Amino acid sequence: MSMDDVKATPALLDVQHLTVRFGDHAVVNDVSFQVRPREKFALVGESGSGKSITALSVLRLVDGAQTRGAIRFGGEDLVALSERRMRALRGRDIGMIFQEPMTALNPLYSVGNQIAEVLELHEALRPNAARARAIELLERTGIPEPQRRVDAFPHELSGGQRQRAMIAMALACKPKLLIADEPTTALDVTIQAQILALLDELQAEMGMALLFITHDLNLVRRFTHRVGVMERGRLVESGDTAAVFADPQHAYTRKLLGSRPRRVVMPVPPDAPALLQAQDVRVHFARKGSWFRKLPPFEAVKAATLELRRGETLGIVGESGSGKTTLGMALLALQPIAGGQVRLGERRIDDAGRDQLRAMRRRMQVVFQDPFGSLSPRMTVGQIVDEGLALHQPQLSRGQREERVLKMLDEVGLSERHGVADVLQRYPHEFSGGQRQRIAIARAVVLEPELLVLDEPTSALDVSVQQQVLSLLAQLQQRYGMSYVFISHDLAVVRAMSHRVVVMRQGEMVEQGEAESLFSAPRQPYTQELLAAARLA
Amino acid sequence: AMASSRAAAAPASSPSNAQGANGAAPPDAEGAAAEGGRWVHALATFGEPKYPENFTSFEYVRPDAPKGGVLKLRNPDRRTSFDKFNPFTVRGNAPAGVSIYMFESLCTGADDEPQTMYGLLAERFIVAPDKSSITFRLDPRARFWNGDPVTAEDVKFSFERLTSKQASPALVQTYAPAGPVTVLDERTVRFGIKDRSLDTVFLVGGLPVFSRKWGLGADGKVKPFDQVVGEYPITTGAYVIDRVDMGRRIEFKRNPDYWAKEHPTRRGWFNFDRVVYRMYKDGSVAFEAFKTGEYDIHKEYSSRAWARQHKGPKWDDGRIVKNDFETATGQGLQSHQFNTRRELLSDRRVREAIALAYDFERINRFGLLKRAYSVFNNSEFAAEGLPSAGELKLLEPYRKALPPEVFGPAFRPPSTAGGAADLRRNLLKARALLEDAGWKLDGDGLLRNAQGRALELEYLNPGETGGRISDWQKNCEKLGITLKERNVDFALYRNRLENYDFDVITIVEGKFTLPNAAGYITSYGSQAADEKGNGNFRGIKSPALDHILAVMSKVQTLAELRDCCRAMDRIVMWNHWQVPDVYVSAERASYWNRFGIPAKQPLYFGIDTAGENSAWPVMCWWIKDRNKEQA
Amino acid sequence: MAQPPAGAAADAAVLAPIAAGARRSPNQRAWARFKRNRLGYVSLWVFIAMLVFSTLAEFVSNDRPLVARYEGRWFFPVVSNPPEDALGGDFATPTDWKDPFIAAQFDKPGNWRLGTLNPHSASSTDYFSKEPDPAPPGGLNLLGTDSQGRDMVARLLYGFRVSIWFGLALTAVGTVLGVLAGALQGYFGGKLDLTMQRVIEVWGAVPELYLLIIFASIFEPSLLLLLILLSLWGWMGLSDYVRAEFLRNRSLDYVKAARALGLSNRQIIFRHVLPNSLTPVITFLPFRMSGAILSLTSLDFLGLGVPRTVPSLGELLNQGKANLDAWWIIVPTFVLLVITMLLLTFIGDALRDAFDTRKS
Amino acid sequence: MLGYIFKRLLLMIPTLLGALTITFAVIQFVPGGPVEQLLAEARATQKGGDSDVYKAGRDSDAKQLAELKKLYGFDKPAHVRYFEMLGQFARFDLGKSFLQNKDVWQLIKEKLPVSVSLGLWTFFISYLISIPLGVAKAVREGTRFDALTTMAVLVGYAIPGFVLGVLLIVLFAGGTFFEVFPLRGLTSDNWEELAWPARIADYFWHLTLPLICLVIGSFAVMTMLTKNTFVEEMRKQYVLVARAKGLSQRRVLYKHIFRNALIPLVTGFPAAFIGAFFAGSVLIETLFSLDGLGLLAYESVVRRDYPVVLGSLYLFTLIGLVVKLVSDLMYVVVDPRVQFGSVGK
Ligand SMILES: Nc1ncnc2c1ncn2[C@@H]1O[C@H](COP(=O)(O)OP(=O)(O)OP(=O)(O)O)[C@@H](O)[C@H]1O
Ligand SMILES: Nc1ncnc2c1ncn2[C@@H]1O[C@H](COP(=O)(O)OP(=O)(O)OP(=O)(O)O)[C@@H](O)[C@H]1O
Ligand SMILES: [Mg+2]
Ligand SMILES: [Mg+2]
Repeated sequence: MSMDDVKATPALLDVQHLTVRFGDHAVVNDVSFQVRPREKFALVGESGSGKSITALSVLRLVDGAQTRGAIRFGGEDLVALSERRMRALRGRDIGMIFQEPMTALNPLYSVGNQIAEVLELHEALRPNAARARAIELLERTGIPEPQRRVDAFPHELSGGQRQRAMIAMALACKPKLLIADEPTTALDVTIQAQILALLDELQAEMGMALLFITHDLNLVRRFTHRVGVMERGRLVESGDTAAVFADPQHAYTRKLLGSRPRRVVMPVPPDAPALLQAQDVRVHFARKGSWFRKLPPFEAVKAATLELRRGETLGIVGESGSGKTTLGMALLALQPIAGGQVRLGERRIDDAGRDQLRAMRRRMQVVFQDPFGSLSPRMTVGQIVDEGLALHQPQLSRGQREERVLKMLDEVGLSERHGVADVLQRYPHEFSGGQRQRIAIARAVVLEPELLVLDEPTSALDVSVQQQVLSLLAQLQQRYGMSYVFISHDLAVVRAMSHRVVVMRQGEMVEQGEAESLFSAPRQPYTQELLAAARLA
Repeated sequence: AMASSRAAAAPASSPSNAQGANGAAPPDAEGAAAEGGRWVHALATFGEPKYPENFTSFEYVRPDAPKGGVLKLRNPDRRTSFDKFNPFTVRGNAPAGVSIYMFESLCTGADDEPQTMYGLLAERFIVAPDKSSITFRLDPRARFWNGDPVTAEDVKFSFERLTSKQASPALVQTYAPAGPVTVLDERTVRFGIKDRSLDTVFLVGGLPVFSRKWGLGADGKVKPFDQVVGEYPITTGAYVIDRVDMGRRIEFKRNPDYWAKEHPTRRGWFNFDRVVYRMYKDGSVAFEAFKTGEYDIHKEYSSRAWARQHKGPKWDDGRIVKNDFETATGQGLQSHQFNTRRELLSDRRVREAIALAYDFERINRFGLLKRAYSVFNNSEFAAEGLPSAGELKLLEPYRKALPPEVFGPAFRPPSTAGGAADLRRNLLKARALLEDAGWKLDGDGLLRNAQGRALELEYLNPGETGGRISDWQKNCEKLGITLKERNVDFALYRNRLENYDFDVITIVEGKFTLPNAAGYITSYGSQAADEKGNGNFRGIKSPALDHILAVMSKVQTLAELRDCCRAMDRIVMWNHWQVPDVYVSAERASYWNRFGIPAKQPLYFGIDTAGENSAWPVMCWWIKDRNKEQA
Repeated sequence: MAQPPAGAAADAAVLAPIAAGARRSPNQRAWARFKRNRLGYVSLWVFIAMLVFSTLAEFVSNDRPLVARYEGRWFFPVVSNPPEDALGGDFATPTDWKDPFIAAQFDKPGNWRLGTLNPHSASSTDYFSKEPDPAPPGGLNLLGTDSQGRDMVARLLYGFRVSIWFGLALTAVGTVLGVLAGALQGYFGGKLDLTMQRVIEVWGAVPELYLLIIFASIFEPSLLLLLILLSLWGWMGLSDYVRAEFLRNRSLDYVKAARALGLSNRQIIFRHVLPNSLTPVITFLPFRMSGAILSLTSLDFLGLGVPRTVPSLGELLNQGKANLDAWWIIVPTFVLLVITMLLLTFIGDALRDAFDTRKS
Repeated sequence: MLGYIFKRLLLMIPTLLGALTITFAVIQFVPGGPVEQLLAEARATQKGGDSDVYKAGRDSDAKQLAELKKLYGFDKPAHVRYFEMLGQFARFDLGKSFLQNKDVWQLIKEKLPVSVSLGLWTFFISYLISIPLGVAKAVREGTRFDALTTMAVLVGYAIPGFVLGVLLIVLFAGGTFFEVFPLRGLTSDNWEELAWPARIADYFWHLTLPLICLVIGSFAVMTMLTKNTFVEEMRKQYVLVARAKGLSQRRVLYKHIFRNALIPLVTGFPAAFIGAFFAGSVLIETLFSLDGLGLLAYESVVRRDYPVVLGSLYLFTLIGLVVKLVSDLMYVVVDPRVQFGSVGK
């Protein structure tokens, strides 16, 4: 499909002078853009620049904010539309993929149920038919065993699987406009490609328009027609993707395009002692059988053996649902293991007593894949970041601690200086997805642990912030000899960060090796496939 | 079974006959006269019965009262439900109506003379001169509702069942002084009287009689008495049970073949075709039901409710009538009793002082109540004026031990009829008494004796009522006395009473037509004071009273009884063992204006329950205008 | 925007602007949210006013005057009541100011007294009045008298005081115990939950009444005893609700995150889970209060209730029931009870708002 | 799951045993046993009326007391009675009332119609009103509607049932104002003779007033709880997603939020359910002369009818335990994340 075809049609979505304020703070400021049918419009920009809020405004789902401006969809003014009409549009004409699929699903219904619900509502399908469609949709998003997964509850799925369920839900009714807010952050490259292909397909089929919010500039370049760049609530530049990428006008755009993950790690001293040793770690999840029949457990991690030296970074990659998170949790004794052993230094931690373990927590920290869920909703960011410090470094005075907290937050880009006011006193829900991710990182890093498990720590960060966070991590590693377990789908980031890499697939560690050699000369076919997909990007 | 019971009775009766004054009398009805007594139709405690040999009806009925109609009643007492028809066993509750309408006894009382009995099931009876026995000759007409004649065996059977192990222990105890029973012939039966007292004679006369077939199992065997539960009693009474909704409603139907329709003691009685009892669980709801006409007669116990609630349109237009039915029933003493076992209360002056602080006039501002002034309120047995010669004869030997006032005018409680000034005067008098008794005020406004003990008392109160004594408390406080109120659960209350563990409690003594020494011995006798669980809560130990009670139990004439009572009254009241409270001599009731009422009222009666006396309205009234009602 | 050079943020100069900005502590923000709920905020003040007012009841409603001058001497009877003989009376015990005799003393020239707003105390009666009890509202008694002839206004005021403080105490104890028990069961689950549940079931099945009766026969009833006894059972209902909330919340990610931080279970319970499990606690507050107020007299007939002379709202309700024709007993008591509950509910709503971080 | 249920069922035995043992032990210390109570009552019955003044007179000599005690089996030592009781209960024989001429099963069975009528209707009506009302309040949080309904339910709650009962009786059933409703019982005297539709009408006609009394006070707690949990849930992210799907507000509320909010509601369920049968309506039952379990339980306690106390305790604890188990299982059904296992370290 050519760009010209697209340009000829009238705009499907037309946003004019959109301004959204929380209190007296405008988070979206006079933003105007259009999306036409069949067009893919990308919204990029710094984390916290107002992309998600803009997207939500289209659906009129921003609570507690004052919105001004005009939003027209297919000729109708959404701002003036009755709630009833609006409801008819939502889900059917405008689908939305939320940025944080982990918290966005209702925990009490199976994903199948939640997908079928839209179908039953908008397409008046009978439950059986809807379920069949749900399975089909899950399959198309690349979830293995969709027959089984359709009955899984959100907490039983991996991050990427949840995201795909979310995508399936948004696509269920084949909407005219799809708003996709970071739809692939939790997906590995192969799945990502599959999803993109799916989107293309649907677009071709029905002329769907796409409002695509992402940090992944490669993706933008390859996949979208036009792009808008946001900074601090303003749309600073917009135009054809090719043109913008070829000749960025705004300084910020240039900066954005200029940043690439650089390799930031220093070599590990050869005499570095082993910090973490895992041997034959297995994790099983009970499978729900009927009342009378027990099913054999699901083996999420099968006999994982690895070693991590002081000052070393171990990257874990692998397809979504391959057990990366589970393994990470098991390494930190946050997930009971079915077999094997884990040592931190000389100590076994898988069978350590409660008090021992608590004392060791200082030495090992984690950044969860779902930052939102991992932040207590009723605590301010100040309290959240301070909590660990107060616990593990009681010698610090209140003032000292606050200083440390502020400094830490500043280092991850959350301070007045970076345009984020009042960080300490705000609650998690008052931040953007990327900001929350950085809060979670700050909380872990501020303790300067010896071992840090980072589960997709940069999935919601734009390249510039991402670079900043990565350099911070590298620096700390240098300074304190910290060791990281770095779980990510973004192979470039893994490559930039890790000394060694582990590739996982279906709970098994298929390959393990020095980062550079593994990336340049993968031995296992699965790894090769993975890298090929990434290079394609 | 009958034969065997006769055989069993025979040996029991022979020794009593042998030992009897007149030796072995032939078991022959006429021969009984030879024992020295006289076959009589009636017996009065003192003198002659009011109604002569062949009277035709009582004065307080209308002999030709029209029959018919329905009488609707509520549960007349605390029993709010029922689960059996046998009133004589321990477990469970029988509806009150069963005793009122179904059971008849050998003799029956008249409600316009004190303690008298007229033959009912017994046509005639004869009391041995030494009161060692009483023999009844049954009326040949007497029939149970199933048509069986009443025989001597039935009487014996009834007595034996009522005194069996399965009967309520209270009954067993009551009938303990009577027996054994001898069947002399088909219609003649003799009861031994172990204590040879007239009281027991009357007790036997009142024995309820029922058929041997009541409780006869399908196998022809008589069930143990306590398993006779749901079987309708087979009795001689005017009504039979018609319909029952267990626990909630019971309907009685007049027996058209009632044997005693023309009996002089029954003529003019039982005029309603049906009597319906509905059970209400809550008093105030029941009253509402009364107002809607769900039942006909509402007896009121609370004087406040009597004054405030018995009024409204239905009263104004005469559909409901409100009436105080004055009775001549003697009203026992209701009083706040002091436990004189307590050191603090052992001094008469202290008790009197506390009594002086009790301001009855304040409580009775609206004049609905009468203040109790005697052990025998509302009767000729209450002391009057100065002691008579007869009284003095009883009192004189104990003069030293008795308060001097006993020999002066009769006790009248202190009054504050004159208002504030009177109360102040009473309190000043009380203060003087307390000072006299060695009580002095300390700095905190509390009275203390020489040992430094404060005058602090606890008023023990059962159940949910409370706050009755707030005025009294206040006046006591003025004197420096602390009177605390303590409410306890009923069972705990009993428990503490049983162990005499209290300072002040409120007790009411029973109603009477003639005072009965036996009853008073348990609450005034010295012996009772030392027995746990007895009725002498006050801890009275007075040789004078013991003597008087002993004399009282043997009096022969009304005058003697009167002297005993009055002398006793003086001692009891002047010792201030208690603070007399109230009595009510009238039965207060509102009733739907649909009844014909006999011209003359009896002297002693209840409104809707038969206690010592019959419930006159429910037995002797009739429906005034039945034709109009049916329309 | 300048990218901060890595590590440069460490220097203090840069820190200054970071720290700047409106500095409102979480508590201040919670208080602001509380205030935002006008109804709740006003309710809080009204409730406090009522509390203060009734706590100072002696100075508001009393049969003893605030100041009296008798034959040149000053008396402050509210604070210390002089004996009657100091006022020319007969008795050396404290003066009854409603005695016509005393009134006559102060009718003499030169003597005067200044009474409180409402010249009755909770237990004073107009002894010599000829009005029937309960007397309808009128000149002498603004809201009439109760069945013992005591002034209703005074009775309500003092009754409110006793009831409300008792209620507050009982509610506080019950809530703390309930939350604790529920939190422990819900959070730890497993064996602890299983055993505690059984203990609670056993405890809940024990006939409370009998234990109370036994206590009644041993101890003299008092507010404190009642408080202790009622607290023994008062927490059970709530603990179930808290347990349920904990059962759910303990599996959330932020609890896992807190554990990863190495927080002790206690810290996790109180800092992370509890604030998110408070809904039932707050919801039940007003109901527990009113329950506590009523329970004050519910045990009366067992001899465990406080003596009838102690004024309380429950006692007034009982009186009201017994004297339904005297509407002036039941209606004001009822109204007071409802107002109290409404105030508490609205305060509870505002409290919830204060806890609700989503309400900016 | 089955294992868990089995474990819980097994655990009921010690629980029951514990409850019975403690109660039995407590009963041994209660002053004033059934015999004393019986004598006291006999005395009050003689007197008639409702005056509380204690009547004098000797009523218990030692022999009589001993007789009575023997009749009730109090002559046996406590442990013998205890094991006898356990033996009985093991056979589901609940014993025989001291004061009434029936065994406990029979008593309970007799009272059941009243209790079920009152309890279940109250239960359903109050749940049917309070949940939608609570949801409506949550949606309109902070509006005038919210404040007004809060007032209304609280006024209803604060009216003591007995006061309302007496008031309703005086107004609508008494002889003074309107005589619209019957005063007592569950059915009319002539119920047996009525046709079925008339019977049903008669039944509800009798139930109206007592139900009003019970219901009015019962939904305040539920309503407020529903409202508050809904408000709590409504702010979660998944609600936003549900709305983005275009679901109607009703559906968002009743499908998505309801289930999440259900946990606290489920909690109250066993208590409410047991309460529906057992307790809470003593006063109402008295007022309307209904013979229900509430009254039975209360009277048996106050009157020291120990077999009834223990028998009904046994039965209702057992039912309570089962219901509790059901509601615990319901947590798991409602919320797949809830597990009763212990937390990790
Ligand atoms: N409820 C709220 N109250 C106050 N500020 C808010 C609230 N929600 C979001 N913000 C602020 O609005 C800004 C824009 O948020 P938004 O979620 O749109 O960012 P974003 O561009 O999607 O960022 P990211 O890429 O990190 O997801 C952020 O700075 C955030 O802190
Ligand atoms: N609580 C659970 N119960 C049952 N299965 C679970 C549970 N948690 C995870 N799983 C399953 O275990 C597998 C591994 O999950 P895990 O979260 O470790 O994947 P992941 O490698 O982190 O994937 P992603 O990259 O998508 O986050 C998945 O198939 C998931 O469905
Ligand atoms: Mg975003
Ligand atoms: Mg993961």
